[in-house]
Amino acid sequence: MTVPVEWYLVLSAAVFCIGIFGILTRRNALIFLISVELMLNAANINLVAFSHFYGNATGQVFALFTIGLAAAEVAIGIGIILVLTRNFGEADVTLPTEMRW
Amino acid sequence: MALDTLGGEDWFLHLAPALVMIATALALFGVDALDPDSTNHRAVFGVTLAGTLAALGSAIALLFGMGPELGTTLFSDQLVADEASLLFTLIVTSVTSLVVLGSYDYLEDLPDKGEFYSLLLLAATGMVLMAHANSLATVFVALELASLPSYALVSFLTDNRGSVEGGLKYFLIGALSSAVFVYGISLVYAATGSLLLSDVGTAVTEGVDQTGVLGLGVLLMVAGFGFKIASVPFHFWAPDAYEGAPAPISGFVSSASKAAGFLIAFRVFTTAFPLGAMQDAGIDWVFVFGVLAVLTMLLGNLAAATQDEVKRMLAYSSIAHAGYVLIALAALKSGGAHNDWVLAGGMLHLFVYGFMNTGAFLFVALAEHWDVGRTFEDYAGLGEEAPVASAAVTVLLFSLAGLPVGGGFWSKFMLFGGAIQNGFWWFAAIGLAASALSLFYYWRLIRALWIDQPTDGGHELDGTPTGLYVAVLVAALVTVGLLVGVGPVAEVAFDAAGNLVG
Amino acid sequence: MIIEALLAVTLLGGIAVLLAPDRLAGKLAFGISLGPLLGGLWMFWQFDGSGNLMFDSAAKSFESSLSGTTLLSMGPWDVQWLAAVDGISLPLVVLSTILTTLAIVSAWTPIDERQSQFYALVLFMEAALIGVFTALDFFVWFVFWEGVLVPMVLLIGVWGGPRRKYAAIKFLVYTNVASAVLFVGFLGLLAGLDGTITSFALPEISQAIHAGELQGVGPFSPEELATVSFFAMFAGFAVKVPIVPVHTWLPDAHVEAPTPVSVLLAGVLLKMGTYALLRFNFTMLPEVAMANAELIAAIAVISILYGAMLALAQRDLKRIVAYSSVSSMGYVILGLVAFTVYGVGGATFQMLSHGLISGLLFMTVGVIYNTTHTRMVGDMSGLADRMPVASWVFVAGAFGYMGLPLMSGFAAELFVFIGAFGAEGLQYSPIFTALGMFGIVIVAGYLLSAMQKSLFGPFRLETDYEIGRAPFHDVAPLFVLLGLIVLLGVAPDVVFDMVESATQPIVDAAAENGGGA
Amino acid sequence: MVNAFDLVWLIAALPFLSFVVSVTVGRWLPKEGALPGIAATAGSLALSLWAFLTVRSSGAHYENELYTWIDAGGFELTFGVLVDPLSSMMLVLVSLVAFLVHVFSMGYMNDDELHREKGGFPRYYAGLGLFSASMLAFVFSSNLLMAFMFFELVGLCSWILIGFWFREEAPPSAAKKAFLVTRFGDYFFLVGVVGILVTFGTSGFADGGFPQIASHFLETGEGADHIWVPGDLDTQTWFSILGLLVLGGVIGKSAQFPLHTWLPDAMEGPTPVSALIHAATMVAAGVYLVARMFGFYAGLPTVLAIIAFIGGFTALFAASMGVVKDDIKQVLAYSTISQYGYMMLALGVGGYVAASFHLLNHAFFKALLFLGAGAVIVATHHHQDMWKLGGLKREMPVTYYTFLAGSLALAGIVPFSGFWSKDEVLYDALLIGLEQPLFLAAYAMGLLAVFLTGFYTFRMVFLTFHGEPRSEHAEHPEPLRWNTKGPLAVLGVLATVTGLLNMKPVAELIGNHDILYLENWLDSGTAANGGEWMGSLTYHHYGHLVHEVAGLHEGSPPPSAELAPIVFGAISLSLALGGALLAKSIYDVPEPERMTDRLGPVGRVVQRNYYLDEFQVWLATGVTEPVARASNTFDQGIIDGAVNATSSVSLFSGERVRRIQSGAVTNYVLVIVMSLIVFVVAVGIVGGWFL
Amino acid sequence: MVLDTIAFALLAVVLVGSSLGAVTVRDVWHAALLLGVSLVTVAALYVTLAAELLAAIQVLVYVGGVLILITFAVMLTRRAEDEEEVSA
Repeated sequence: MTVPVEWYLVLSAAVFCIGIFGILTRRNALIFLISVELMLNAANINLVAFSHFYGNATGQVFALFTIGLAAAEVAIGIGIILVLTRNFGEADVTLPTEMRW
Repeated sequence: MALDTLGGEDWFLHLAPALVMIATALALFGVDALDPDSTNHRAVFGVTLAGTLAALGSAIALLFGMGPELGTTLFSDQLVADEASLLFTLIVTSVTSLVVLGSYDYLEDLPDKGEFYSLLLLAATGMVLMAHANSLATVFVALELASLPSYALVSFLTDNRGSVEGGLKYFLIGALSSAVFVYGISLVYAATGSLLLSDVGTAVTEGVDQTGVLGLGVLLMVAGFGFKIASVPFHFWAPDAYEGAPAPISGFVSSASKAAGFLIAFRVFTTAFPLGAMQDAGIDWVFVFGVLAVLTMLLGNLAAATQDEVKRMLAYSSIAHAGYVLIALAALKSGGAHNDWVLAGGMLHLFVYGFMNTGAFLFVALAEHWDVGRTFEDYAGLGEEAPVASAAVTVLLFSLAGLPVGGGFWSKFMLFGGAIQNGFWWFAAIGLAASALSLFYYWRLIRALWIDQPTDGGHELDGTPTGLYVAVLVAALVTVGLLVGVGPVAEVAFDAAGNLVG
Repeated sequence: MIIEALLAVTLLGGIAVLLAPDRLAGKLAFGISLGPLLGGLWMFWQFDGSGNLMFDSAAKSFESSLSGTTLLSMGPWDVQWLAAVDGISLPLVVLSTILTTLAIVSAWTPIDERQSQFYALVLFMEAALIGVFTALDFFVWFVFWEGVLVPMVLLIGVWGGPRRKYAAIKFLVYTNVASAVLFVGFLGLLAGLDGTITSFALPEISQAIHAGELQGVGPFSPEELATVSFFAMFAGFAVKVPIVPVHTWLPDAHVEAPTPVSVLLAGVLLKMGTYALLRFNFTMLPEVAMANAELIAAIAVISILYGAMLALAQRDLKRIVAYSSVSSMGYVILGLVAFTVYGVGGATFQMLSHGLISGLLFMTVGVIYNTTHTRMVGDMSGLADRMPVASWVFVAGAFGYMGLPLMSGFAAELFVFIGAFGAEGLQYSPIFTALGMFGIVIVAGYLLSAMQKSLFGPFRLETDYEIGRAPFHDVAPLFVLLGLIVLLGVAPDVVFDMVESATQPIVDAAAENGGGA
Repeated sequence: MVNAFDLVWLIAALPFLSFVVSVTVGRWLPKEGALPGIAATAGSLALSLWAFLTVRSSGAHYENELYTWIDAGGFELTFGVLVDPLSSMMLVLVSLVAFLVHVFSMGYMNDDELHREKGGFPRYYAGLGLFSASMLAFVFSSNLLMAFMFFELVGLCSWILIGFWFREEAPPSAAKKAFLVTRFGDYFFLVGVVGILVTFGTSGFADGGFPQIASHFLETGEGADHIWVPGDLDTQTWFSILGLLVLGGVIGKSAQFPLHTWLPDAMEGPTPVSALIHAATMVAAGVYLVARMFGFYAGLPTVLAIIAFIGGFTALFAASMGVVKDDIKQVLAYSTISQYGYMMLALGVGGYVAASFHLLNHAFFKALLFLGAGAVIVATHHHQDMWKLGGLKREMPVTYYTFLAGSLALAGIVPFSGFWSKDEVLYDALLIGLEQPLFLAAYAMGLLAVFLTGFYTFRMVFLTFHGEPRSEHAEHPEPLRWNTKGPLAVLGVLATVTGLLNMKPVAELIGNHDILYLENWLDSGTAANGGEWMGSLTYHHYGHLVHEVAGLHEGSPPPSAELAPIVFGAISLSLALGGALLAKSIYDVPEPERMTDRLGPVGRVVQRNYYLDEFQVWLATGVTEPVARASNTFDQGIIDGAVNATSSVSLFSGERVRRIQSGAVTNYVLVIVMSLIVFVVAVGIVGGWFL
Repeated sequence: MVLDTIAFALLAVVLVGSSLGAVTVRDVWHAALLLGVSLVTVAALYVTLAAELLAAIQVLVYVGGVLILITFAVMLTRRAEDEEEVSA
C-alpha cells in the first residue's frame, strides 16, 4: 500500500462533509437521501481503507453490512417519500411543518 | 458443527426471546399471506400476543436462571448474553406486549394489521439484539434493524398527514444519524483497528496514536446515540414523530427504543471507551453526556410545560426522561466507588419508565380511540366518564413525576442518589428541580381528567376497548407494584451495572 | 402489630369507601375511621415506651415483629420496614386519627358530590399520615411523606373553592420542590456516611452522625456537609411548616380547600414539617442548629410577627386562620431551636395544640360558611344572634388561639417561651423570646376584631333564606375539639410526660454535641 | 376536724360551679342563673370569712399545692393556695362584693323588663360566676404563674361582660378595646412571668419563692448561683427589668396611665359588672399583685420610683378628666382610675399598708357608688347623662344617702373611710418625698388630685340628686326593690366605717398603735408565730426592704413630729372640702350650668381625654393597620410574586425554548450539525486534540 | 507506486467532483446520475484497496439496486411536481 491511509481519511471526510452540505442546502427529499448515501459511502471508504491498513477483514465485512442496510434504508425512505408526495404533493422536506413547538 | 454450538454454547437459548419474536414475525407474514385481502384480526393479534408473551416469558425465565449461565458471548463475541441484555430484553418485550395489547383496539378500523404487527415484532427484535450487541458492527446492524421498521410504523397512518410528517422527520433525521453514527464507527475503527467492544477497549487502554480521530469518532457516535435516545440537541425528530405516530407506536418508540439505545450506549461507553483511558486521552465523554443531560432535562421539561396537546406533552416528557437517564452516564467517575449505583439507577429508571410511559401513551391511544381530542381541554371530565383508566393514568403520571406512588420514585432516587454519591450533586439538583417542574405539566392532565369541567357537556365514549384498558391497567399496576417490589429488579440492575463498570 | 394494623385498616377502608356508593360513603368512612381512632387511643393508653426513638436508649413501644424486615436491597443498602412510636410521634398519630374522624363528620354537610372518592382520599391520607409519624426508615418515611401530598392535592383540586386549580398546582409544585430539596439534603448526609451505614434507618443514621462518623463529600468538609444538609432539609421542611418566606402556598391552599380538608391541612399536615424538623434537623444535627441558633430564632420570630401582621390584614375568616398558622408555627421553631426540655417539648405540645385549635377554628368557619355562604368579615354582622352555638364555639377557639390560660394554646406557648427564654445555646434568647411573644398581642388584635365585626353587633346579612342553627353533626365535632383543647390546657401532663421523655435525649445530645450549656 | 384552709379551693370552685350550672341548665332555672350565683358567692363569702377568722385566731398561714399542672425539665408549675392576712382579707372583700353584686343584679337585670336580653341572663350569670371564680383563685394563688393564668381569665370575663349587649355596636367594640389594651399590658406581664420562672426556677410568692430569693440576694449578695441572668447584665438591673415587665400587666389591668383608656369604655357593660369588675375587684388585681409580690419590688428603688410616679400622675390625670364628664358612670370610671393611682403611689413609696387600706376602702365605696349609679340608671330607664337627671334625692332616699356616704368616702371627707386611707397614702408619700424629689412630685400630684376628687364627686352628687329633675324619667323614677336597696345599705355602712380600721393620724396622736388594726393585721406573720418564712410576707419585712435595700429613707421628720399626721391630714381634708364646696357653689343650684364650655380649648382637650384615645386608635388603625396592609401587599406582591414569577419565568422560557422546534426538518439538521461541531470543537480544545 | 497515487488522486477528484455535483445540481435526475458516478468511483476505490468482492457488491447493490430505486422515485415524485406545474 503506497497511498498513505490518512489520505483516505481525508477523502472520506470530504465526501462526508459534502453529504452534510447537501443535506443542509437542499430541500428535496431525494437529494437528502442521496446525501445520506454519500455519507454512508464515506464511512465505507474509511472502513475498507483501514481494513486494508490493519490487514483484517472486519472493516470490509462491516462495510458489507453497511451497504446492505443502506439499501434497506433507501427502500424504506422512498416509501415514506412517496407517501409524503401523496399527502403533500411535493417531495420537499420543508413542506410538512404542521407539527412544531 | 452441531446446531447448538454454531454461535457458541446454547446460543439459541440465550437468544430465545429474539428468536421467538422473529419466528412470530415470520409466522405473521405467513398468516397474513394466506388471505391478504381480509386479515383475520383476532388470529393475527393472537399470534403476535402469544409471541411477545412467549418472548417475555423466556426473558424472565432466563433472568431467573432457568436457562444457560449468563455472562457468555456468542458468535465469536459479536453478541453477549448477560444480566444487562436480559434486563433490557425484559423491558423491550414487556413494552411490546403492552403495545400489542393496546394495538388490538387501536387497529380495529385500519388496514394492514398483519404488517403492523410484524413490523412491530421486527423492530422489537432489533431492540433485543441491540441489548445483546457486543461489537460496533452488531450494534449498528441491530440499531438499523430496530430503526427501519420504526420509521414505517410511525408513518403507518399513510393518510394522516401528521403520521407521515412524523415518519418523514423521524426517517430523515434517523438516516442522517445513522450515517453519522456509522462514520463515527469507521473513525473508531480507524483509530483502533477493531470493532469488538472489548478489543476497542483494550486498544484504547493501551493508547491510540490518533486521538483526534478517535475523539471525533466517539463524538459522532454520541450523536448517533443521542438520536436514538432523543437527547437534546439530537431530539428534534422526537416530539414530531411521537405526536404524529399512532399512540401505541409513540409509546413503543419512546420506551423500548429509547431503552435499547441507552443500553448500547451504556455498553459501548463503559466497555469500549473506558473512562480513565479516555479522559487521559482528552476525550471526556462524561462531560459531553453531562452537558447533554442538563440540556435534555431542562429543554424537555420546559418545553413540555407549555404544550397544549397531551401527546406532545408526553413526547417532551419522554425527552426529559432521557435527560434523567443520561445522568447515569454523566455521573460516572473514573474509579468512582458508586459507578454501579449510578448505572443501575439509569437501568432501573428505563425499566420503570417503560411501564409508566407506555401506559401513559396507551391512555392517549384510548383517548384517540374514543375521539376525545388532542388538547388538555379535550380531556376534561374523562375522570368521571372513565374512572378506572383515569385513575390508572393518574398513578402513572404521578409516578413519572417521581412521586412515590410508583416505581418511578425509586429509580429517580437511585439516579440522583448515585450522582450525589459520586459527587455530582448538581445533576441531582437540576434533575430534582426539573422533576418538580414536570409535576406541573403532568398535573395539567390530571387536572383535566378530574377537575376541569368538560366544555361541551362531556364525551360520547363508545365501547370499552378491553385490550387498551388491560394494557393501561397492567402498566399502572406494575408501576405501583414496583414501589414495593422494586427490590429484585434493582438487584438485577446492580448486577448488570456491576458487570459493565466492573 | 398495632401500627401495621392501623395502616392496613385505613388503607383497606379507603379502598372499601372508594367502591361504596356515594350516599353511604360518608357514614362508612366515619365508621372505618373509628378503627384507627380507637387504635390510636388504645396505643395512647397502653404506651409504655420511654426515651426518643432516634437514640439507643429508647424503650420502644408498639414495635412489631415485622420491624426490621428488609423490603428492598439497593446495592449495599437495605430499605427496611421500621415502625414504632415514641412520646413525640404517638401524640401526633392520635391527633391525626382524631382530626380525620372529625373532619369526616364535618364533611357530611359541605361535600355533596363524588363523595366516595372524597372520603377514600381522606382515608388514604390518614394512612399516609400515620405512616409519616411512625416510619423510621428514611425511604418508607419519604414514601408516606409524598403519599400525603397526592390525596391532598386532589382533595383541594377537586372539591376546593373557585381558585382551587391555582391553589392545587401551587401546593403541589411548591411542596414537591421542597421535598426535592430536602431529599438532596438527606442524600448528602447519606453520602457522608458512606461505608458506615447499611440501611436507611433513621436511628442508625442519627446515631452514626452523633458518633462523629460523618465524612466529607466532594468539596465539602464534614462540617460543611452537615451545614449544607441541615439547611437543605430545613428549607424543605420549612415549606411544609410553613416558615416565612416560603409560606405563600398556605393561604391559597387553605382558603380554597373545603373545610374538612383545611382542618386536616392545618391540623396535621403542617405538623409533618415541624415533626420532620424535629426528627431530622434538630435531632440529627443539633450542633449545626446550635451554631446557627440566632439565625433560626430570627426566622422563627419573623414568622411569628410577620404571619400575625398578614393575618391582621385579611378580611376572609379562613384566610385569617390560615395566616395565623404561619404565626403559630413560628413558635414551634422558636421552641425547637432553644434545645431545652420546655422548648422542644413545648414545640411538640404546640403542634398538638395548634392542630386542635386551628382545626376547631376552621371547622367553625366551615359551619358558618355552610349556613351563610360567606366568609368575609365585612359581609356579616351579629351572627351570634342567629348562630349562637357556632359563634360562641368560635369565640372559645379564638381565645384558645390567643393563649387563654387553661386552654392548650396557653400551655404550649408558655412552654415554648419558658424554654426559649433561658436557652443557653441561643444568644439574646430573652430578646428573641420577648419579640416572639408579641405575637400574642397581634393575634388577639385580629381575632377580636374579626369576632367583633362578624359575630357581634346588630345582625346583618343579606340572604334569601332563614339563617338557622347548624345540624348536630356539624357542631358535635366542635365540642369534641373544645373538650380536648381544655383537657390539654388543664392537664398538659397527660401528654407532656411522654413528650418530655422523648425530648430529654435530644436536649442532652445537643448539650453534648453542640457544646452549649 | 375540717380545717378552713383545706376548703379554700372551694371558695373559687363554688362560683365556678355556678358558672357551669348557668351555662348548661341556666336557661331553665328560675331567675335564669341568678340564684345559683347568689348561693355560690354566699358560700364563698362564708368560707372566706371562715378562713379569715382562722388566720386571725390561729395566726396560721397556709400554703398548699393543690395540683401540679406540669412537672418537667427541672421545675414544676403548680396551682396552689396561699392564705395569709393579705389574701384572706382580699378573699372576704371579693366574695362580699361579688355576693352583693349578684344580689343587686337580680334587681338590675332580671327585673328590668325593658332591657331584657332574651336568653342572655344565663350568659350574664355565667360570666359573673366565672369571673368570681377566677378572681378568687387569683387572690389565693400561691405563685405568679397561677396568678397570671387567672389574671387572664378575669380579662376574658371582663370581655364577655362588657360585651354582654353584643347586639349593639358599642359594647362589643368596648369589650375588644378593653381586652386588647389589657392584653398589651399582659404581654409584658407574661414576659415577666416567663423571665421570673427562668431566672429563679420558681414563681412562688411565699416560702422559697422568688421575692424571697431576690430580696435575700439584694440584701446579702448570696444565692447568685441559683439566679439566672442573661448575658453579663447586672443582677439588680435584671430584677428591675423583670419587675417593670410584670408592672406592665399591672398598669393594664389597674388602668394606669397610659393603658387606662379601656376602663371608661368598659362602662358599656351592665352597671353591676362595672361595680364588681371595673371598680372593686378586677381592676384591683393589678394593685393586689404588686402587694402580693411586694417583697420583690421593695428592693428595687428604680421600679418603686416608677410605680410611685405613674400612680401619682394617674391620680391627677384621671381626676382632671373626671371633672368634665357628663355621664355618671364615666365620672365614676375616671375616679376609679384616679383612686388606683393613689394605691400605686402608695406602693411606690413602700406604703404597703396604705395601699391595702385604700384598696379595701375603695372597693366598698366604689362598688357602692356604682351600684347607686346603677340604681339610678335602672330607676330612670337607662339614663346616665347627669344633665338629664337631678332632684332624685326625694324619690330615692335610700339610694341618695348611701350614695352620699360613698361620695364622702371618695372625696376623702372625715370620718368616712376614704379619708383615712387617702391620707395615709399621701403621708407615706410625703415622708419619702422629703428625701427624694421625684417622690415629692408624685406626692404633689396626688395632693392636687384630692381637690379635683372633691370637686367632681360632689358635682356628680349635686347634678344627680339635687336641684330639679331635668327630664321626664328623673321626675318619675321606678320604685326599687329590696334586692337593689339591700346591697346599697350594706355597702353604705361599710363605706362609712371601714376607715376606722387604720386611723393613723389618730394613732399617732394618741400614741396607741394598737388601733392600727389593719397594719397589725398585715404584720401579723411575725407577730403571731414568728415563723421564719412568714417574715417575708409582712409589712415589717417590706418596710425593712424598702428602707435598707432600696435605700428609700424617710425624710427628715416634719417640724412637729407628733402633730405631723394630723397636720397633713388637715391639709388634704381642706383641699377635699374646698373641692366639694366649689362644686356646691356651682352645681347645687336649681339651674346648674355647663361650665366646661367656659374652659375653652383646655376644656376641650380634657373632655376629649387629652386625645389619648384618639392616639391609641391611631396607633391601631393609623399605624398597625397600614403596616399590616403593607405587609400583605409585600407578601402578595414580592414574596408570592417571586413564587409566581418563578413559574412565569419557567413557562415563558418553556414557551421560548419550544420555538426552536420550528417544524422544518432542515432547521433541525442545521441545529444538530452545528451543535455537533460545537461539541467537537469544545471537547477537542479542552482535550487538546489539536495540539 | 506513483501509479497508485495517481489512481487515488484521479478517483478522489472524480469522487469529490461527482459528489459535489450530486448535491448541487438543480435537477434531481442529474443528481441521481452523479450519485451513480460517485458510487462507481467508490467501487473503483475499493478495488485499489484490494476489496474486489466489496467493489462488486457495491456496484450490484448500490448502482443496481439503490440507484434504480432512486430513479424510480424521481420519476414518481417528478410526475407529481409536473402535474402541479401544469395545474399552476
